[in-house]
Amino acid sequence: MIRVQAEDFDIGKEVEALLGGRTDIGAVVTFTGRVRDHAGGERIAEMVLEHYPGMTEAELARVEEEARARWPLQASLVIHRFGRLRPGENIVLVVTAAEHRGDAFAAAEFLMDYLKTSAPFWKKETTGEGAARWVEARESDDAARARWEGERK
Amino acid sequence: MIRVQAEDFDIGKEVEALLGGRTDIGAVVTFTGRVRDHAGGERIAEMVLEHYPGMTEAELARVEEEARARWPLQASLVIHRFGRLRPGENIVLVVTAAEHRGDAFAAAEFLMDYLKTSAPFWKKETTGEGAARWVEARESDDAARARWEGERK
Amino acid sequence: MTVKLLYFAWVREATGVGEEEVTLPPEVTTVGELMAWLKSRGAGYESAFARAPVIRAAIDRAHARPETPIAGAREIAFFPPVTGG
Amino acid sequence: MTVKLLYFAWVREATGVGEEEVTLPPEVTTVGELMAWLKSRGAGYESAFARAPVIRAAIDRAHARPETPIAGAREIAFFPPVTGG
Repeated sequence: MIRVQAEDFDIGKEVEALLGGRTDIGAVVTFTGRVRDHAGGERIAEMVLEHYPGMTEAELARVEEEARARWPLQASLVIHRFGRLRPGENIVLVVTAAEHRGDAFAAAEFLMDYLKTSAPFWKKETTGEGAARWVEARESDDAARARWEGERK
Repeated sequence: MIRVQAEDFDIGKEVEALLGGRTDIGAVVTFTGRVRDHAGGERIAEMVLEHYPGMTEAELARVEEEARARWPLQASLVIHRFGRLRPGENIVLVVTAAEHRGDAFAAAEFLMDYLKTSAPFWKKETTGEGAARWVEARESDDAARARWEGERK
Repeated sequence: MTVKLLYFAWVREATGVGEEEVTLPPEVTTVGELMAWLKSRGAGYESAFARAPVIRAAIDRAHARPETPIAGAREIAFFPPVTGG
Repeated sequence: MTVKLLYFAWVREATGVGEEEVTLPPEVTTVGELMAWLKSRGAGYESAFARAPVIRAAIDRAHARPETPIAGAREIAFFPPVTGG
């Protein structure tokens, strides 16, 4: 399941809504990305997340489908926020559920590595001094994604 | 932080209690282990988790300390339940928080692999037919632990 | 050929436009050719597409490459490398 | 030497005892020797420690091996391989 929203989310409530009442699940992994109060040694006052409505949902759904083709997931969820966010706020939530923990961990990491490099979101940070700047893409994110390419089934 | 308890836990509330108000954290990973309604093709009606009070807390604290020596964690939490549990109920919660997601994911997997093979808990399952049996240790858990031994810092 | 163009993040800020309809000359057949053509549309476009090698594109909401043909496209978007998550 | 012994899971069920104080003869100096000695204490102990190769031990709440010396131990526990998590 995929959601793109301005509102915050609660990890516990999302897991409960996704899995509540199910008795076949052995392992649940969640990943939450949060806004940090510093970047490259500078204080960050706030961040605006721009996205491409329509393509965002399509890309997230495609990434989720790819994860479910690779691992035997019993349930999955991706929520990504957009708009104005302050340090300490949630940005993204990924939930994966499987019978065994190895599958749930791998699928959650895969979902994060793929959405980081393919979902059309752009972060603009405002520093403590009031300067606004677009966040640059990180080579480490490309490297994180690349490690999954070789083992494609 | 370590807790051994009979009571259930709420993932969202635990994360909030651990990290609420902090603005320096970029990545939060949670792992939740749950009781499954089947094992080896048989239906499981319930499970009793026995443990070794005193040693359990000591082992979990030792495993957490080891994880914090290996990865730059900003916070961590392990909760393990004991007593009578039914399918769908939570067994264990691991939370790791770090600036970057790779560290949070690795530390959470490490904590699970280590506690699975060193924390003194024993599961006794009751099948749908009323037969009770002790769960056997899995070789796959020893293998999961072994992969961390080579890369010890 | 008439197509809707979208711009995001600093590409949008440089062109000064979020969305527009344009009629393309027939010699513009790929994403790369479209970027070169856009560059000639004014100072904002020129400054945005001066960085063409790092600009990414999507055709009808799917990632595309400079060599991807644009024939039949209804919506083409240009944006920096993504930084979500 | 007097020591507290603890048994868990199927080791406890087989011995029929969860916890006991015992006085050990001086020739019992390691975890492995202690398991061999316990085996001779009755049918329940014999059936439990017949599976000695898979039984794990802890001395004063830290994992121990068959060759670990028991001198100075206050609490020694025997149990199957752990299955938590």
